[in-house]
Amino acid sequence: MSKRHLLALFNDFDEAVAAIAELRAANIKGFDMDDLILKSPIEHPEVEKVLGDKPVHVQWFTLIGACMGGLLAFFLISGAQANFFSQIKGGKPIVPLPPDFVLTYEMFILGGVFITVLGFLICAGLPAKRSSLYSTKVSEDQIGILVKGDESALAAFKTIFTKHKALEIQEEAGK
Amino acid sequence: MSITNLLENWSDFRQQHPSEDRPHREYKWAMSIDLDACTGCNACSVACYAENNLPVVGKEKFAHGHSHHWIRIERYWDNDGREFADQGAQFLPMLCQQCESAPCETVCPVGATNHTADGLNSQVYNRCVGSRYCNANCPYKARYFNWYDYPTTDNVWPEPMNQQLNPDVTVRGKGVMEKCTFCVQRLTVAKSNARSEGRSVLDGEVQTACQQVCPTGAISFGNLVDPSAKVGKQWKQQQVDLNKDKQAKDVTESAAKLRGYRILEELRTYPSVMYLEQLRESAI
Amino acid sequence: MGKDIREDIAWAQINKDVLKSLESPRKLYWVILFIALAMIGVAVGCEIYQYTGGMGVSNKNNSHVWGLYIATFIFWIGMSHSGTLLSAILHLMHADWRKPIYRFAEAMTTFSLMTAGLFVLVHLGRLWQVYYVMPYPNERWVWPNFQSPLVWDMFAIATYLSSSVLFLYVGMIPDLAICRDNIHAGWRKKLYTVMSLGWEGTDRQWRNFRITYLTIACFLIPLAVSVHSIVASDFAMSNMPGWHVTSFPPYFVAGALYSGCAAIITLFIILRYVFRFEEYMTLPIMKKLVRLTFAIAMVWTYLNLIEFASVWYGHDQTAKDQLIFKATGPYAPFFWAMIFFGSILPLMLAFKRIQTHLPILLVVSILLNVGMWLERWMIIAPSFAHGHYPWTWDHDQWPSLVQWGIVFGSFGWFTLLFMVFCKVFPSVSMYEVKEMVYHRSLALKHKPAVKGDY
Amino acid sequence: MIENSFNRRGFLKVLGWGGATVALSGCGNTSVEDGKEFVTSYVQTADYIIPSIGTYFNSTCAQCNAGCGIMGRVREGRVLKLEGNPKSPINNGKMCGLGQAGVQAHYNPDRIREPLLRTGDKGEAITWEKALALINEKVGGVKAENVAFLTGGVSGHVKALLKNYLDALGSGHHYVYEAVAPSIMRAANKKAYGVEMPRLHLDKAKVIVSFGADFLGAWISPVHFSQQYARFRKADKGERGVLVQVESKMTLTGANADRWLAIRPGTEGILALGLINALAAAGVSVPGDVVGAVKEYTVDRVSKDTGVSAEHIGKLAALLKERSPSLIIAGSAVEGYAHGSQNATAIALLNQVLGNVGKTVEAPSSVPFPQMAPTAGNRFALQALNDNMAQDKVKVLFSYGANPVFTAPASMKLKENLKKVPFKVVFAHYMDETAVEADLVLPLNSALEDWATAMPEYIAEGAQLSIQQPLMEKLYPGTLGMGDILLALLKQRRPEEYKGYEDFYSYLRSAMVSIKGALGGANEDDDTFWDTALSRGVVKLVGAPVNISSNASAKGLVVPAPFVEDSAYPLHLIPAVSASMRDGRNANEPWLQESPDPLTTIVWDSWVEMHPKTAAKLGIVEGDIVEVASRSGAIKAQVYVFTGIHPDVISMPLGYGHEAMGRYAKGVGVNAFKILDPIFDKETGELAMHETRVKVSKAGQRVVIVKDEGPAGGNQMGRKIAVRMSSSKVNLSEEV
Repeated sequence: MSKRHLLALFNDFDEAVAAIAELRAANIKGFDMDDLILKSPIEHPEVEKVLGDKPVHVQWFTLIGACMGGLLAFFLISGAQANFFSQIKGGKPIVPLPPDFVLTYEMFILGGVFITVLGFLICAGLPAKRSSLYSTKVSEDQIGILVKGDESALAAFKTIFTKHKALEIQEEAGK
Repeated sequence: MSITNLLENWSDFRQQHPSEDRPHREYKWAMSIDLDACTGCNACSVACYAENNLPVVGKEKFAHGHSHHWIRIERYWDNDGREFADQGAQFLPMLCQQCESAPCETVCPVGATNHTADGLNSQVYNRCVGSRYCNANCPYKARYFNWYDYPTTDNVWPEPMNQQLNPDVTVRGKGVMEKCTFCVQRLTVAKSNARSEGRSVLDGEVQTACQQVCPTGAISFGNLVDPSAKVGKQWKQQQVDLNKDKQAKDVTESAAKLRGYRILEELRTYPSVMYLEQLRESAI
Repeated sequence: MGKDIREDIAWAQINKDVLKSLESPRKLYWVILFIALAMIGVAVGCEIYQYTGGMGVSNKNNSHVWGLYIATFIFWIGMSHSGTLLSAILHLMHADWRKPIYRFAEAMTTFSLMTAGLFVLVHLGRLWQVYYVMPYPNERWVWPNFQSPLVWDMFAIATYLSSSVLFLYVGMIPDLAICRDNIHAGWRKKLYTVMSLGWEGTDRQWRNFRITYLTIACFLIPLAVSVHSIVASDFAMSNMPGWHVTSFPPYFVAGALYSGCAAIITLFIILRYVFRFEEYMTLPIMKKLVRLTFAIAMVWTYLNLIEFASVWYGHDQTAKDQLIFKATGPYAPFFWAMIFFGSILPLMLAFKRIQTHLPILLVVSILLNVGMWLERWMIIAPSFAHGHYPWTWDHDQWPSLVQWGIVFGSFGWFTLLFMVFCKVFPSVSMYEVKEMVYHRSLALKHKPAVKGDY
Repeated sequence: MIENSFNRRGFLKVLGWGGATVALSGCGNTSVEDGKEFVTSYVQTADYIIPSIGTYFNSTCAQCNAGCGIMGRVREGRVLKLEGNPKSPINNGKMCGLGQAGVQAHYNPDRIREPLLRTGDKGEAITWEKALALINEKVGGVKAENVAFLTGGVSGHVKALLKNYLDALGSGHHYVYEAVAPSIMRAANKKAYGVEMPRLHLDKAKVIVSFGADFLGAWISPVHFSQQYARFRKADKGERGVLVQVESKMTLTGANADRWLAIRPGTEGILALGLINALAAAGVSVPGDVVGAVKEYTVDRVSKDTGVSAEHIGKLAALLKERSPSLIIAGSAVEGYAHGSQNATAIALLNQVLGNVGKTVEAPSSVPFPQMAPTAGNRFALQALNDNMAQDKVKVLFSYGANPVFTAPASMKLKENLKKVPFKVVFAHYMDETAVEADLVLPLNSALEDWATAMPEYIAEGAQLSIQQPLMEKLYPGTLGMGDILLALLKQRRPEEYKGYEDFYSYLRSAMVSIKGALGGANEDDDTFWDTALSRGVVKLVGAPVNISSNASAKGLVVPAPFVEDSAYPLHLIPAVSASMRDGRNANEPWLQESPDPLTTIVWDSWVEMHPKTAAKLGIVEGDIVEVASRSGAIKAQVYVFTGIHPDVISMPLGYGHEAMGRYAKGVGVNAFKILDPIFDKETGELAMHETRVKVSKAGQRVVIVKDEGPAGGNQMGRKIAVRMSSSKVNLSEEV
């Protein structure tokens, strides 16, 4: 059965939260709560709570990136020093630890930042094409709920949205 | 490969320098300068100009502190308000001290200055990017920077003066740091000759230009590793130890009669140049 | 004391106000841009002269091997620290008053780093060989000297610059989406479309965005501290009297934050005036900023004094001679000017009336930065003039016009970058101002506003 | 591989040079592209060229008259560096800065490259044939007595040829002129010891009292004396020698003295007599007539006259008595006064009283070939020439090795008198002040491309003939050696006698070979003798010992005049002879200009040395430009204030202030020769160089002096940099 998208825009965040809660409670056939996407102009973790517990994995990228950065730097640098004609400088050991730690530290951060951003792009699914149902109002001041469901469920969605004072409901064109 | 090399020879790479347990193997070039013999005549400085292709910068640039005398004669007076400098002056030839633990080496961003196996503080002109950090960190200020392009734009050696240039020594272009090399071009030849004869360089076989010219023989130069070398004997007699930052003279009273000392030793640069104190007669 | 921001400000109005700043500039903008370009021209001319003639034309010499270039390099590096302070530290501390002003501060970080980087190049005697400093694999196993604080600088600044740019960019993605949604034609449309990466503000995006932003902020704080500590190491690691000081790293970090905050005050006032951002860059925020600056000024003063005190009461006669020389020798006017601008003048900031008096603040903030620039110069020049070795002391070598010209031009370069940024990217974070308004109005709803001031 | 400079035993092959005309590759100034240079294969080179290997050729330094042996490093046909010839007993392989700068005289870009004939105000390049013909014509047109030949000090075969030429002309006048020369001392020595130039053995002395003799810097044979000085300080056996320097202006030697005694200018003789008196009082045996002559010179009086404290006079006398043998040296500071001869005589007497003659003051040997013996120059010669020119007695003037226009005081009006000479020929390296005045300028080979022999006036033992051989091919085809020129001139006069010699080289070789018996080559064939002589660079001569008088006698002692105040010109001007600049002939060698003056560290300029007291009195600080005015003229220079000078004295270096000569010399500093007053030593008639009185006034300008020392001056600021200790603590003879 084909699925269709529906986007509802709300002015009032509380109403949107209520709409989501109702959608969850309504247990509409042909609709999975995972198919609900909340679009919003600002970051508001307290609103997103209504969507349930959704894990974030960016920090794993951070950990790996930082460790890789640090390790790579240390071995690259000390390896380079050991193979640079074994040149003694200023009476210090050929592989001097304090300076190497300074650089390891810097590369630890650099690796961490770069891979975090990479992780962010992967986890957030960016860059992406915009979905067909998108309103510029979302980037202004309105909150949007994008749902995907069977054709049969559309009517139920609309009812709930309208009830919660949706300003506008956009519907994906049929196939 | 690098990592294997790193791990296998880890203790070698962690070795501090100078150290008693790992002395220089075949050569450790060192100098001693007898300030009682030095008359301040400047012959050494001119010899260095001739040997090492040092540019004559002229009055205006000299006034700006752009001079290039790898060995310079400093002249000190007694500054105790006496009416006349009646004990004469103290002359001191100052050149790169070829420190065993040279402050200039650690700070060079590109590794253009290094400690060689012979105990020299080498300067790789090709590698130098001209950050001048080495000079900033040299307590003796014995490093000289090419502030201008002396050979070309400054025309320091107008035809045919350029024919005098020593082909064994690079003519440095602008933006490069330079300093006394202990006449490394001469050392290289001597070592190469000795190697082809299956021996080490003998004492007196190689002289630096300044040493060679010095009319009073105030400068001794040689290989500290060689027990027969004059310079080594001098160091030993003066109880100046390459690897120490405090010598017997500074520590024990009975050694107060020794003349040997190294300049700014407290900075732990471990210089390879020992100076012998000037003497003055007290009967007059 | 008023509110940091009006809670009833319409979100659409925020978009409108900020986007207005991206519109075609006024005449004044072009005039300033032209002046900036002319300043850059002066610097470029000086650099060409220096490049072809040799470093000698800058009036450096074998005693004064460094000069204004390195002093100004530290100045610009220092300037960059405020952006991190405002965006990262205050972000972690949930100080939401940072939100209207952090964007331009971050831009300032990036651009002052880019300006600082140029001084490294200008300073080199053999600029054309600068890539030797980079660790690149090569046939001969020749590497840079990782022991050199200058290489640490290179690593730290590269890390800092790229992290700052990423931080600025990531934080700007939602705003770029706003721009994309509101601008419908031309190169801007394409630019915003590409740069916003298809941001739609979905919950998944926001969730990952939040954690990413926080993580980078966490990284940036130690990074910023390390960067200026490393710059301080250029000096503290050497053995020059006047440089070889244990307290240099924190002293440099404090100085960096100090000059950065002063610069933010300056730019705050200018942007507020030029882009009519009175609604966002409000006086209460300015007040907080000024108090922060005052606190940092006092920290800096303290560190400065303990540096002097530890030298004065220490046994290093060479360093002591150096300090006395600094205060009494030919550099004394500059030294005392630095003390006045850096430690005495900021006392004015303690007065409430001055804390919101924008014209005075503008002048004072610029003078504070003059003081901070002098501080950097007073670290460099007197030490070279009066180092370990009396024979090579040099008390009458002053920077030539070439040096001054390049330093002068660097301000033009910074201005140019900053002005272009302000016209291409929103210099106030729209989505975060909305968040601020949202959270403040929520707070209003749930509990009564506290009476009076802080 | 790079060449080995030092392994002399195994590596160095010092080879005889086959002739001046040998073509050497790689030394041309032209390029292959021009089609002017020959490309020479290095597969088969001449046996003395090894590509990239330096070979060494011995020769003789011509930078001053000391005659040090040099060893030129030659690579690919170019001389690169001059080092000392270890076989020369004068310098034993050592060199001074001046000598090393010889390569810069050779490669100097300002050398004259072809003969120039004056036409109006300009010089026109002409050929040598034309130039020599012109000389022939001019010399032929005047009487022999109207021909004057002015030279610096000459010796060896060039001197012999010059004499032959003058003889061939029917004897012209030969004026031997040196602007800076110890000629008063020579005369006084002759009187006291019977020899002009006794040999001084510094190394045998335990105490040296030097009255203004800068033997480490610029006096007679400084490299030789410096080596003796090193042995004097660090004797193989026994104690370290004590050096006391008595002078009004500190010299380099004074700066190395254990005690430097600032003395009123000109009172050195009084101090010497006072010392004799003190020694006699202390029980040293002094002949009765001497005691009688000096008895007035009590310590108090001497101290008052000389300004040297009684304490120091007493200590000095005690030291001289206690440590024997000693050596008393009279230097240029002693002889530069109207009573210079008297001063020098008094000092010679002190040596005799102390019994030093025969111990540290010894006789020289006689020279077997008097025609080659050195003719020492003096200042009187120029005076005589000048008088003759003023009286129109000179019609043709030759000038060689002298720059009288530069070194003559303005009061002589030498330049004006020169104009009265119808034809002036100058043999020159540069267009110096004298060459500019010439009618014909003949460019000379540099000392490194010329053949010559020299007999040094001062050599520690015996006598020697030093050989100067070309170290490389001539840089310019248009220059000629002095020997070749004289030979060509002689061929004009005595063609029969000289036609057998193609050039000076062949003359020299045959002349040397013909006396090889006397030169120690009796048993060798000609080629071996010649090659050995060249490869050694020096030939020992067997000389007979000369008697030296050790008799102390008051006969001939004239009591020197005490110091007289002059209120109009209150200060004495001491023209200082520096080790690098000397009389200014080497001023166009940039190494010397940039080599800091040892005491002031000033480069590239003249200066006025002044005592801080004097400066304070006049309100002068370092860097003030002052006008130094004597009765004969005034010059302006910067002031350098230091305590190495007597308050009654100011000092200016000689050799600066060239108005011509070349890019490195012209316009650098001022010429102190110009303002010297015409005051002469009463006995010899020599110009008294130190007798000029001057007044100093501020010119209102102030400059930053260009010098090597920094704002700390000579202060170590409490750092342990140059350290000094008492010699009583150390026994140097035990040191390595």
